[in-house]
Amino acid sequence: MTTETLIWLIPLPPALAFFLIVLFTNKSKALSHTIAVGAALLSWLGSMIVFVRALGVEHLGEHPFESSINWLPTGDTWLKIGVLVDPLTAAVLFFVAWTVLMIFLYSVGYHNFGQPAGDHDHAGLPPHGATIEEHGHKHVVPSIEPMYSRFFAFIGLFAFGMFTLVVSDNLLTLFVGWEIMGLCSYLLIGFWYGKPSARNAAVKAFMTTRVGDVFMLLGIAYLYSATGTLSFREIFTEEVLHTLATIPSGVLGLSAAGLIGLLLFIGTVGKSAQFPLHVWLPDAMEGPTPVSAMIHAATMVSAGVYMVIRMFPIISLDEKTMAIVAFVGAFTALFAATIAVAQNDIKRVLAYSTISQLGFMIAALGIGAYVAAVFHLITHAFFKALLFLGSGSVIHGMEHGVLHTGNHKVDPQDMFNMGGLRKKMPITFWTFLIGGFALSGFPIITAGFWSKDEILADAFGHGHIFVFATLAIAAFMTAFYTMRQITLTFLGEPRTKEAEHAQETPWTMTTPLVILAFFAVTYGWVGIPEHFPLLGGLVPNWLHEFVGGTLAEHPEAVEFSPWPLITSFVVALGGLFAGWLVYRNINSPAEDKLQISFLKNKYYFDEIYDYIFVKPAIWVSEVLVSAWMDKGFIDGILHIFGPATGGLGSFIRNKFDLPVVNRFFGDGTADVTYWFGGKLRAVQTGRIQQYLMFALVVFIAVGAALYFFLLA
Amino acid sequence: MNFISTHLLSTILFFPMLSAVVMMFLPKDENKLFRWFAFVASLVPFALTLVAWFQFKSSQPGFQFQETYVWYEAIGSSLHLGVDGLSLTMVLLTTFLTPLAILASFSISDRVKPYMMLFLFLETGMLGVFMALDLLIFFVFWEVGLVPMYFLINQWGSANKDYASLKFMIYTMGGSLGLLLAVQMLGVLFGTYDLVTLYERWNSLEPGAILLGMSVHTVKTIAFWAFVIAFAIKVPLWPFHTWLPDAHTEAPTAGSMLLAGVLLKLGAYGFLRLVLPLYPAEAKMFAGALALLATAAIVFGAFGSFGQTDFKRLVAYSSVNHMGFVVLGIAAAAYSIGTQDATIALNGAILQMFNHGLSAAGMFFLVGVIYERTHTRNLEEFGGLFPLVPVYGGILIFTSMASLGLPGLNGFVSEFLVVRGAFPVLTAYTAISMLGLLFTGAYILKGIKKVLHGPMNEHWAHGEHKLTEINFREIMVMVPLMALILWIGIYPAWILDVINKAVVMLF
Amino acid sequence: MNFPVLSVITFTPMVAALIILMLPAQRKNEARGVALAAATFALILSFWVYLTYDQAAAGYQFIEKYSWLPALGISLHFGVDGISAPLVLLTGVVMFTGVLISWGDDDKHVMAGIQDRPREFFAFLFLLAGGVFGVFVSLDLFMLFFFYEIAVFPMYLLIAIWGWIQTREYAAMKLTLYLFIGSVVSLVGVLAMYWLQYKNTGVLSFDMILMENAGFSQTFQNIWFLPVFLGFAVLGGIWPFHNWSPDGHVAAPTAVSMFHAGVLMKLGAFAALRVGIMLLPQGAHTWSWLIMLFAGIAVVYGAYIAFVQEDMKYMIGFSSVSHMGLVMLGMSTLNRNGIMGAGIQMFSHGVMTALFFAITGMIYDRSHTRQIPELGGMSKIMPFATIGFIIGGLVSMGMPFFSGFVAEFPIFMGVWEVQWLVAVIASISIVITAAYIMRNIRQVFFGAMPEKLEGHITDVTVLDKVAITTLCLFMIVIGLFPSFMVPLIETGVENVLRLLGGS
Amino acid sequence: MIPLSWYLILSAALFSVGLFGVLSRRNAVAILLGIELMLNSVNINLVSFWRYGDVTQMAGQVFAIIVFAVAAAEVSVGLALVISVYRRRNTVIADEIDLMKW
Repeated sequence: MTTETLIWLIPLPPALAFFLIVLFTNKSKALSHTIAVGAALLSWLGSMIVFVRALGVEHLGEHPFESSINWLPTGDTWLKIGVLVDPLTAAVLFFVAWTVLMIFLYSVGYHNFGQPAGDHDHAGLPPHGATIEEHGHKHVVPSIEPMYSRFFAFIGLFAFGMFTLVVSDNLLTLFVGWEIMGLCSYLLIGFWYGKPSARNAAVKAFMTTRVGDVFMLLGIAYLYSATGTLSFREIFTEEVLHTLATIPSGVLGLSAAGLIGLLLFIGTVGKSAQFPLHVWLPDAMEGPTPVSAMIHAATMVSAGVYMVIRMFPIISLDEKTMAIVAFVGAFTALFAATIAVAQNDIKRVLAYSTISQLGFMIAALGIGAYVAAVFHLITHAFFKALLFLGSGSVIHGMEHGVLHTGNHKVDPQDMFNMGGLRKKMPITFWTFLIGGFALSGFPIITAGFWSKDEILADAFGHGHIFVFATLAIAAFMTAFYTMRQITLTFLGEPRTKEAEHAQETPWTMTTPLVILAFFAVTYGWVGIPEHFPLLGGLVPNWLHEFVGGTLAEHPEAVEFSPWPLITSFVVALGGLFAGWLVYRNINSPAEDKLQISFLKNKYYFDEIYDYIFVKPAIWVSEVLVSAWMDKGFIDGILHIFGPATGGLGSFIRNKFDLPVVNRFFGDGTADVTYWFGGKLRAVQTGRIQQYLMFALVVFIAVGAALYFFLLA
Repeated sequence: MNFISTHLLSTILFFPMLSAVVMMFLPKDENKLFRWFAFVASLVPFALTLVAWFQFKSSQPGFQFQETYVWYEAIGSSLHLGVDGLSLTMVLLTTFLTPLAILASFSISDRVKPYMMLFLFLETGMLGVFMALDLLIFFVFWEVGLVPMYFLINQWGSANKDYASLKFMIYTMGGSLGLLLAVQMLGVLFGTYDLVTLYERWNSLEPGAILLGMSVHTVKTIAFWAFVIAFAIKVPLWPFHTWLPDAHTEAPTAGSMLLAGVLLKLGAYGFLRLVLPLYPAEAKMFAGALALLATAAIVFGAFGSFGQTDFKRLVAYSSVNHMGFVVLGIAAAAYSIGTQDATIALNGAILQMFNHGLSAAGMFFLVGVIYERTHTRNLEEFGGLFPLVPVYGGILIFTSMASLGLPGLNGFVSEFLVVRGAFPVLTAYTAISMLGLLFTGAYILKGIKKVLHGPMNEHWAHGEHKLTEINFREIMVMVPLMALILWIGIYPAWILDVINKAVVMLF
Repeated sequence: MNFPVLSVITFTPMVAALIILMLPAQRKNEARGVALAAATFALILSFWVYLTYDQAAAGYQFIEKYSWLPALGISLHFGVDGISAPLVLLTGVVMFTGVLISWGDDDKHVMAGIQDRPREFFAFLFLLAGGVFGVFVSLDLFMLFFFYEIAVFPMYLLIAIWGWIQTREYAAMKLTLYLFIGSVVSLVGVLAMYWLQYKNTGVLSFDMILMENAGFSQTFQNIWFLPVFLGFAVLGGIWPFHNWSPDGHVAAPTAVSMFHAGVLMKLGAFAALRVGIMLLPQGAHTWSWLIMLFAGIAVVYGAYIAFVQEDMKYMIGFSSVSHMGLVMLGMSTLNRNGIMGAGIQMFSHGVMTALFFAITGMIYDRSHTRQIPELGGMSKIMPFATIGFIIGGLVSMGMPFFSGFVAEFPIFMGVWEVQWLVAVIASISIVITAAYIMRNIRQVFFGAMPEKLEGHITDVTVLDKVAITTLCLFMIVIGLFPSFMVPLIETGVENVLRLLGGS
Repeated sequence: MIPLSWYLILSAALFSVGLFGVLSRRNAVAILLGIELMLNSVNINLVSFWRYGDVTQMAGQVFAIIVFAVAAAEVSVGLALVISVYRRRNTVIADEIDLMKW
């Protein structure tokens, strides 16, 4: 099978799984999850084969695997869509395949496959556990998710969306994958649609990403109309880029390339929850944890960054856009880190940390550090997926405790109810620790260090001091809140009874953690820069060579300088130590000085947006458009015509037809004749002789007249 | 069989009418017989249209399957039927939707015979407009189509059907008054109503000449606006749209399926078949105004729909929104006639007409399914129905996503083409209409949230008005629609190729 | 022509009238039977004439000439051309359906149709029909007047005796006076023409064909066109003199108002065309603007007033004024499309108004009220009549696929050629007609049945249904296949145009 | 011989006397009497014109005889009427018989 057909086939198994489950196997849970995991396995296998073949080809950038078909007739030309695997796609494909497979596997355990059905579980609400009779005494055991097969169908569709996006060779199919993932995030965040918060979060997620998508669609339309094509190979040719750079777009003084880049970037801001449009991501925690992992680590958010990386040649043409990108990235990194510090929910901390890490990548792209951004994208995918799945198994463990004690008021996700779980859940603890250290960039060992250091080095090397400073502070705070999280959940003593009864999660959940932990560490060693002091030459900087090939001219590695290295050392270790020092004996939110309400409520952005956008939109649509304009104004005019005709008709009838035509002409003539007759009546006196006299007079008169006129 | 092959179009056109007449003589109160008779009778034109579709040589210029019959010699009009890529797509849509609509109205039980007869008359009325190559025949079928629809709404509608049906009838007739006068003027000036001859004769009038006491230019502008207003009311364009929500909410389910599915396309088809070829200069000049109204339709349609509490009115306003895109495409094409942008915009507009036909019919049917079971359309009374009727929920989400314009389904392809076509030409308007696209997502999600999501709804869960799942017949109505929606979403070339060649040849 | 078909058609009703009078009074059904037989016979004959009229030869056919008073040049000169053939058929149809409607069902407790003295009723009705036939077929001016008066006189008696109690005297008197004054005015004009022809050609004759080329001077025609045309047009319900018609309709019994609106008004329009326009062409040219003004006003005027009427018969009466205004409008254009449209509209409106009045009569006989607000829910009880009324409504709206459209469209085309502003204003009437027809249908037929009428509304009789079907059949056939009547009328129009100087 | 004009003057005078009688007499019978006078004066005229005109044409004579017949019929009818009026109204005075007034 040629690589091209294989690439075509990578996205298909999850889509097939989706349709199979939805149409046929939604009744049996076992069959559904086997189909889903099998499909993920197939795509994983396909991706790995393609990845290995891609490695084999040297200079993959110049002649990548690609094939395309005619899709839309537009006048006498055709819009082509197809697949393309170049170094960037191969690298991204690698981590997407892995993380998707791990999440599929993890979901089986997370949704308590094999557990009895819940006592009073309804579709649309999380399972509440089932009471079982076991040698004498009754105790509550977690029950299986009622909508089990539906979950796998949706994440199958999600995987299809991500794979289409990654392998597509043009912006249109990329956008198709993009929106399908948007739909799946809506469906999955709102998976437990019984909970009102989940429902609203789903709508918020879809709408905020839709805001971004709308601008992206404009960008695509502009690009398509400007260049006549959407496929990357044809756009990223020298002369097309040159024309784009030169035509002024007339908006904000940007060149055509600048405006297109900006519009597409706004799409990414929506999708990867960058500063203005970040509000949806923390609420997306309402969904089941594998979904949060899927959305916030492996696929959805990285898709946004992937698109900006893919469009890098265009964006880099206009420094104004690059400046905007860099600023947004850096600011989001710092902004999100400050909020993460004040969060109590274990998943919300990770959500804000994702936003901040994405800020890192966007900032890296903003300053032109192409390879560093890709490197951080991949490492972040691994350790963030690890952290999310780890938090998922922590919550799962805590639920064991809650079911055990039976008091459902304790929130299994609040870190202050946990503590001392390292003894209860060792595997989760150790893998979570590795993930945490990778996130905060623990020097040398973890992959996070290498990628973050690469970005800091690039920022410092290219003289973007302001970006370098903000990213350094953000890195410090990242290390700080990660350590806070680890100490609150794992170290110290269990603060609640539920924490005591937490148990380790089954193997289906812990094996993915171990695999991801392995990658979180080893993947870093692939991108060690040559002239790094000791370890420089040991392993060739494969990533730089391979991924750099995607761009037309290979980006040269920045020359080494000690300063960024020292700062990343100091920042990482300092942050970790500070986090542990502050939080090792705090066991209630009251004592936590950093719980500043300002940060806790996320700078009140939700309320502001609600006030500025949502309320006016509802008012406009309900009051202005449908009530005033449609019913009042337009219908008002219409309702004038009806009675107006009636009025005119009755006016003509009552004021003109009856009185004038009928009375005046019709009966009027009758009255005149009547009057005239009345006058003539006087002649009929009844006396015969008067008649004769009258006759005589007339006779004489007529005789005289005749005589006078005729004869004379 | 060669009778059929030589008189293909007239058979498709008059078969429903004849079967309606035959149905008149069927025995009384045989509801099942009427339903299946009407259903089979509407399948025959569909089969014939498929035959026509495959025999249609898309690359051959001009109209195909042409037939001319003597109709009204004295004033120079003849029953001249013919199809090109554009009208064949619309004929296919009509003959595809009518059997589904009839299948959907199997649940109607009161006075089934007249109902089915009116439906078949309606189909002939609609097909006539798409096949007419004679301006008078176009107008005849345009007006005749109103009558069956009026009685469908008036007799089988819900609460304030009288107001809605009268408003629908008088509004459209008032609007097409201008069209009537313009058609008469053209007929009087050139002695014939044949479209093809009218095209060149009307365009070959040199601007300087004096016509009816005014300069040709003013006459053409007035005639242009007469045509535009008549079609704008039907499309419906923004200020003329207030009849649509009333007509839709009061029409029976199958009635509003066809009303949204096909009747709105008559207006847009009028733009494409008559306004663009007959008034290229005026269209170019007033393209800005048209685009403004189209954007208003998109934005206000979306806002209007977002503000509704009645499920059917929500879907009705969504039709205003989607048809706004069609007119945006047409306006863009009018502005830059002849360029590739215009071709893409028109491709998008025509495909959007087809796609909206499918998704609107689907949405209205689903609203009807719920209405038949709960007898209420108020969104407040639904909520939490997903656990009760999961299959219905799934289908509703699928169709909503199609009408939302989710990529991978049919809505996106046409909207993308329209945006791509309109962007370079009318940048500002396209940008503003993106706001409409955003709120399209908002009101669709509001619909889904209000109907499906939420904790299990106790009211409809048990007792005598327990919500029953969507039954087999109703699924059979949805399956063809969903299949076509998915098929066009994934591989639109089979229909877009025909449209594209027609557009390239026409403009 | 061996068989004198036209004279047979004209005199059958009169003979039938005599026979009916001779029957004893209480034998009602026999009187109705004879009437029906005569009406059917006349219908068949008129249909035969219509079908066998040779369109290729055009001009006057079925010519019959019997000298009546040679000294004064008066001869019983019958002949039919393209325009009068359909009208003869129309009269036959309306007579046939009129008789069917008046049959009524006297056995049930609902006394529909004509119950008191049907004998005299049918006698006068047939006298009226004979007069109308006479006018349509006569080619002799004197004979035209002779039959004209025969037609008008029974109207008075029919309305005064069998009419609506409240207004029958007033309406009958008003109607007859209007028509007589009209006919007198035109008689004076005709005599002037008769006299001038004698002076010019030395031939003393009322024969129209001769008169056509009598070479009247331009000034003569200018002076005399108005009195002659308006004299006849009064019967055609032209604008300022239209008020007798609605009052006449309301007061007249069903069959009579069917005749009145269906045929009598066409009589006026036809006579105006035949005498006014064909014999005084130059006069027609000079005064055509005034006629168009009156007609234009009539169209809009009638529509607006009909919109506000509460009484069904008034509404239909004023809609007749509006539609007859259209006929006048068509004639005033003096061009091919206009006059052809007028010809078709005369037939189509005749059949449509006859249907309207028939159904209104059926409703009135059963519910004893014609006020629209007091009626409702008729469709459940008389579905057949409902469908009939709806088809009639669609025709009056000018809905395509019905004869209304086939008639109105060429009229508007003709008006476009002359004065486009009038076309625009007149077309407003279409929408208003649609509005009040739809509202009326909804209120009377589909509204809720008021409890006052609950008990005693019964379905229409079989004969009524036959009548409705025949009328609807004609409307639909002409609507779907205009070639059934339009070419025939076209030949008649050629003749008129030739006289108008081929304009 | 006596010129024609004399006869004419005689008949004219007789006619005027009759006329005056008709117009002024109050009694209905007297009015009838006056009418008779007027008729006879006409006869004189006729015969005199016949005599002084073309004697072969008997028109004058014939006409005079017709006038006699008419006069007789008229008087008989008139008297019948007067008698019936008298029976009803017991009066013959013309002025009092004015029921025919409108």
